Amino acid sequence: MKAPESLLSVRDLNISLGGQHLVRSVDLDIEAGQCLALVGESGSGKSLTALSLMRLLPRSAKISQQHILFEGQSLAAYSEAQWRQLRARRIAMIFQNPMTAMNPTMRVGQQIAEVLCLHAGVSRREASRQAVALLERLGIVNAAQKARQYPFEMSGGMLQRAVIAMAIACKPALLIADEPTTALDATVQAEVLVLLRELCNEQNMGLLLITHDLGVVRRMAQKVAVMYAGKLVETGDISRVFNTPAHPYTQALKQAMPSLTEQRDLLMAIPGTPPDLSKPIAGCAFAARCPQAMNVCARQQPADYLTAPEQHAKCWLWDPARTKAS
Amino acid sequence: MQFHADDFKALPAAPVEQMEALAPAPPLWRVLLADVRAVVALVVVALLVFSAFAGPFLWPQDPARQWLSQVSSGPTTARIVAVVEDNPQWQGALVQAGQLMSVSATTTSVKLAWPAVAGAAGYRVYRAEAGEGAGLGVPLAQIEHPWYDDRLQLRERAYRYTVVPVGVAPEGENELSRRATITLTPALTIGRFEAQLLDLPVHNGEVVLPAHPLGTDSLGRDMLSRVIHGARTSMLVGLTAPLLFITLGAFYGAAAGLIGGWVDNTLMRIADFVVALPFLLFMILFRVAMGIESGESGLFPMVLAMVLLSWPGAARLVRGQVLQLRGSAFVLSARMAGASNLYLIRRHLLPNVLPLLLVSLSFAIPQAIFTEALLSFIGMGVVPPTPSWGSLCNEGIRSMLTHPHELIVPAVAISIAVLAFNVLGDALSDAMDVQIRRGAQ
Amino acid sequence: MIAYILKRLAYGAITIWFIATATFFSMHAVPGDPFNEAKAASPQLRQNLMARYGLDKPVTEQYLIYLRNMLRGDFGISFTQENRQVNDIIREHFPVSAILGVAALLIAATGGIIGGAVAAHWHNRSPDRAMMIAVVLAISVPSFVIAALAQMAIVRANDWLGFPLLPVAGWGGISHVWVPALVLGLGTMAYLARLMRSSMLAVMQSDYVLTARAKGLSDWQIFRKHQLRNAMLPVVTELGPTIAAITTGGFVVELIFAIPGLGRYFVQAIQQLDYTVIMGTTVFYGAFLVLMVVLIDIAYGLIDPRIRLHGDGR
Amino acid sequence: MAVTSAHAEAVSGQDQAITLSLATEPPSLDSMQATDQIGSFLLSHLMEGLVQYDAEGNLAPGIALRWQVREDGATFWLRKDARWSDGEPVTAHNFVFAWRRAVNPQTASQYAFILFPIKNAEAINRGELPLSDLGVRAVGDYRLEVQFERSCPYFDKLTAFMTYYPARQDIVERWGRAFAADADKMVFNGPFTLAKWVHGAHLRLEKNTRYWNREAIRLQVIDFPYITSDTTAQYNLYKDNRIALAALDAGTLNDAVKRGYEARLFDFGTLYFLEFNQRSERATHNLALRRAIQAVLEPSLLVYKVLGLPGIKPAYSLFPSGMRAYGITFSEQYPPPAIDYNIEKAREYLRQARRELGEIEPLTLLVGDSPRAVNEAEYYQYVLKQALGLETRLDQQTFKQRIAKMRRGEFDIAAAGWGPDFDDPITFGDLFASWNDNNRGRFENRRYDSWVAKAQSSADQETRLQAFDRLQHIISEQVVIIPTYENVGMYVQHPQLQGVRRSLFGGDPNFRYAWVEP
Repeated sequence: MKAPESLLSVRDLNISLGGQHLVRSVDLDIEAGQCLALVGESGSGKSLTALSLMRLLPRSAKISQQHILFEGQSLAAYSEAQWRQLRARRIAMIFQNPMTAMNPTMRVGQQIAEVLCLHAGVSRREASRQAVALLERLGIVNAAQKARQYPFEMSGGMLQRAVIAMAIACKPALLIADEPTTALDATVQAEVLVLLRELCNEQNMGLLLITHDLGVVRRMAQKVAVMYAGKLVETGDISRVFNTPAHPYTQALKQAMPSLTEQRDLLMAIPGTPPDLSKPIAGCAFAARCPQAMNVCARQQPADYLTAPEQHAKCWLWDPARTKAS
Repeated sequence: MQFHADDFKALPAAPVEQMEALAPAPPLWRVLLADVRAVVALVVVALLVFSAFAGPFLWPQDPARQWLSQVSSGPTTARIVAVVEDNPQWQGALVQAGQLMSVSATTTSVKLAWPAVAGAAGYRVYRAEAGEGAGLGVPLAQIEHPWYDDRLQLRERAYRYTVVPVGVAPEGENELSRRATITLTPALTIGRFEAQLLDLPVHNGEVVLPAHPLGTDSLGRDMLSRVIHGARTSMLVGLTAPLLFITLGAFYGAAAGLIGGWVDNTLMRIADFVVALPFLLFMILFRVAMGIESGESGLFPMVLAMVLLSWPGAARLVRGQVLQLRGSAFVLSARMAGASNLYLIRRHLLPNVLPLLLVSLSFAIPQAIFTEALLSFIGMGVVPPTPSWGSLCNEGIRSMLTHPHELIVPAVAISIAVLAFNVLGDALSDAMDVQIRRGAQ
Repeated sequence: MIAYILKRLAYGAITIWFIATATFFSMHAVPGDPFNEAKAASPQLRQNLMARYGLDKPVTEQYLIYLRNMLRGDFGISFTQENRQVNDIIREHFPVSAILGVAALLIAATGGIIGGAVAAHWHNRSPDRAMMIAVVLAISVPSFVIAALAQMAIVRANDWLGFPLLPVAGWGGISHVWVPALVLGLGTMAYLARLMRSSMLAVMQSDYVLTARAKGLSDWQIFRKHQLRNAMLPVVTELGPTIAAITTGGFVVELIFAIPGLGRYFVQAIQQLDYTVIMGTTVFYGAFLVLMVVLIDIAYGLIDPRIRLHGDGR
Repeated sequence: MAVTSAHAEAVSGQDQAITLSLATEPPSLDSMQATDQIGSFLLSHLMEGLVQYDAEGNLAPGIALRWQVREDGATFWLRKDARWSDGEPVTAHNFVFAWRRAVNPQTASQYAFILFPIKNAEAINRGELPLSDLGVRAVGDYRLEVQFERSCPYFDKLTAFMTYYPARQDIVERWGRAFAADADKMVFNGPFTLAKWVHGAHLRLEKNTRYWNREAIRLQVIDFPYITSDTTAQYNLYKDNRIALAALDAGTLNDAVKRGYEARLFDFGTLYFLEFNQRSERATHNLALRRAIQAVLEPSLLVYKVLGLPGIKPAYSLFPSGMRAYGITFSEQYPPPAIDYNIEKAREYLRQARRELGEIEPLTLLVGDSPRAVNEAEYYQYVLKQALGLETRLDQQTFKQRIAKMRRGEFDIAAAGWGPDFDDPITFGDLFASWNDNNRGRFENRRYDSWVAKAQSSADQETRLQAFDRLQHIISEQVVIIPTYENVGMYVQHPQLQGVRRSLFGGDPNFRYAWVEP
């Protein structure tokens, strides 16, 4: 399984933190101009996965992977300085809460200009000018004045636009958006999502969208990866995963999915809690909550099964042996 | 891959405990006990409080008793010593000495006599501790007669006495050759008057002097028992003053918060003014203003001044909580359900406020201990003979160069106490954070 | 902002009045009067002295005179140093305390901020642990003990070197300042280090620092541009109590190191019951501290845009 | 801030300059108002009275060339070459002005009483007579005539005291209340001038080039860049070779000895004692109680064990053992009364006191707040409790409050001290006369009063010595005070510094005739 045309390709990514094996053997492929949604409940390891793609993990985190290729380059041996060159310039990130993602004591425009100064090598004045232009492009009226404001003076939606402006300032090839709309009002959410999609199309930018909102996934992504307890349990084409979810977890997610406007926590939707990751898990991590769990699920980890073209699932249900048994 | 027959049979239902998503926050004390430093600090605090209040029974030496023959000594063990006559006005006239000699050498009195030097206007007597170098040592006296009775804080160690005749012309030149020295080690004894004073039982002309594990101070008082009794003062101030001002502040703040309106405004303005008073400055000022009458220990004015100046912190804290609760939905609904003020205070206010007060108490205590020590150190605190760690330090600092233990023992005591309370306070507020975080989940 | 400043100043003025009043009435509660010397003074002479200092008038009248003089900035004449104005005493001794205090504050602030930042940077590793142990020790050992030990250490060091490296006591040169200032600032430094450490830890875990890292800024750039200012905000709010602690802590340090500052003078004046000097210095100190708090509030406003733009935003 | 000034050496042979430290800032250098030790010390170098002490400590001509003391008055003939530091001559009018100002009730000088032997001085000080009635007048510029209130055979000795120093009317009037508050607000007629006075920090004396006896003065500069009352700090300065003379205390003595420094003793001639309150409502009014206390307070235990400072002597008499009068040591000719220190006997006295008084309430022991005073007090408290079962309460007060309380009689036993003002035993002897304001225990004894009166007015040596002897016996028999110790100072002095005179009177230590050995 290789994807030479991939913008980013990660194989067998493992992250542990504080004795907990939080991301386990994750494979990811993102293509330019494409949106991959990483779905999972909180604590499933999706944010860590995203941070690892920029090497922004906490110091105490241990990371290993078979390979990480970005634009055809292996990043595995990159030094911190090289990573810094990569960040914001080629890979950028948007965080969940725009109110806290901005430095409260620095003007918004300045924070955007900072990126430009650093990577585009322009003068401070030019950077400020470009920052205003960026804000304007992202649909902020009176951008010049807004750029001089402090974060606490702006609304959430406006701030998230500013954060996006900061992220795309250097026209990165890959944008990672970690729950970019969770902290926003529903109406603002829609605007931001539209904006992100437009940007992807315009700049042929890859987008890794992290969310637990399946509604958002359906509107944005071409591909989806469902994560549970540090593992990708199902990956595939958006329409297939949505129409015929292969993994019981995905199925549960789909059932729990409310109407588009209603916010609900996935945690509450599925009975039970995720397993304790500080101990090794013998079988399928979802087994304890799985309505279709079998004895083997508790004992042995399932392999990756191709359930349909462009759709993979890690579930014993798809084992040929079981098909035979039943 | 080999499978068992039942591998693909349905798994039994998950255990129920897995469903327990939100365990109730553990009680504070349990969080606290899980923290090693908190446990250590607690043990130290318990020991301090215990030794402050039970210590006098464990080490029953009277801290006021003065072992005058053993002033400023280092650690000693119990000794049996002879009682000797004081004979304070010894007239050495009858001694016909051929050379500098000692008539008697005890730690009560070293009596020296020497042959008179013709033409000498007098004699200077010096005393040095043997092995102290070439200097003559301490000048004891300038006298006219050829004998001397040295009683000056004698210890059981080797002394070298030097007698220098003066006025034998020409000075300077001859002086050295006329110097006489003698080296001797007095035997440890106790004078009769002192033995009588101490009421020591005499057997065969001997008495028992008790051990002093931490040595004695400049009046011969047992350091260990001084420190234990000092702990009493320090703990008393350190515990009562914070308890009082936090209670006072809590009631004040609760009253302000509950009554509200202009009363609240006025009360909190007053609190603001009190906060603005420079603390130490006014501690000193109040202490001077209140004055100390004879026989008072000075504890009461200090506690009073501390209470007068320190209550606003707790008042603000409690008022804030009251206001927060007053505005909260559940109190409104409880009120609508007809709950009384008293019920609200007991059911909602106290559980929220008490842990906060506990944390501020645990930080107020070391602060109070510190303040007491500082004031006693600059002589604005407790009055002797009441020992406190601060006044012990004050006494100790004077003999810092010669008897450092007199400073170090109480200083270490203060430091340990403050340290323990500080660590406990840290642990307590950390535990509270844990609780709040768990509770919020 | 201007309304904010005016409000703070007005509030400060009322506080100073409160301090002046509290001082006046405390001093009048003191038993004994300042005209007692070992060599007897006749009742007539004491009467003369009381009249000269206006102590024979009713208390309320004395209070009004006192307030009026204070408004004019006149604190009267010392009781014990009969020919000196309290104003002159303050003018001469306060700069000494101020130099010492500023040096102590600088040492405390720099040391505290750097120490706290270092500890936070190596969170839960040996520099952090060492720093925290040092902090707890510095907070727990009384300043007078540290001062005495420091003095002893200087003596030993000078002995060992064979020439005086640092003066043991007194005042005069730069070399006289460092050790007392360090001793004076040590407790505060520890306190600030602890504060800085926790606020730095909070800042380090904040999203905007993550954002900054995602921007590709280096650690140093992040520290300088994003962490320091935000982490220092809580430290700045604590500068008020800090200045108060250093000012009053100066008493002991000035006493032990024989520094002719106002603090030592104050303690002596109290022992000699020098009414005018006590009242003058207390009110002066009070006013000074109140002013400092106001200035710090204003400074805080300048650093934190939330307050600068919204007035009393907290 | 000049770094160099702080690093000045203790002595400089080349410049004949020495550096010293002061315990405190002088409260006043107005010679008519100064009351304290530091002021007296500085003034004794800056000013000169009619009479002064020479290098051996004997009375010698000062501004007065010669003088004559009679039954009813005295005459002083002034030298004509004496000049103030601004060049003006020192005249008899300067003395008249100074003495009048000192007794002027408006000046409120606390030492005015020392001028009371002068006719009408006391009445003027009470505001009953005009200033011009003071019994002193200038006859021409260089003769001073003094009339006495009563006979005063030791008047010449008094004139060496600082309150008797001359003053310049023009200078005093120009500066008003600020007179002598700064170096440039005063003039000097003594061997040195005050060149610098930075309050609380630095004083500097320089040789007065207009002083009449300038040839005899060898020191050019006496610098005081340190002001500290902390003896440890002073000693450390000495060790660092920053100052030329430092007092020692129990703490620093051992270190000094260890270093081989020569520790020197100096007898201050100061008597410390416990004074009983004899007001009738007090238990200490009872003689048996006082005797009981006297019999257990053996001074040598206090001196040798508690105070523990070499040189300090146990005191047994009202007159210090070194007090000299008429060329003899008083205590040798008239030994102090013997006291039987005996716990059993003391208990007997106490039983008697209990019979007379009933239950004895705890006694209030009024003491100072200095470290030594506190140590001492705790010792007394301990002994009275241990030996007699007498409860005492310590009342520890600052100096001023202690004096105030003593004056108001709010004590039973008070620890007090007395230093001589001038060189005559009467400076101690009249202390407990019923009319003396310093007799704060209100001891009243007609016999005592009459002996004091005799000693004050008689010019006869033998009569006076007899009177003093009677006084010391009455004090002991009536247990007016319990003498405890005579204070001795211990100090180290730079070996190159020579000719420093330690003196009981006229400012101590005296550097007038000192020099630095190169």
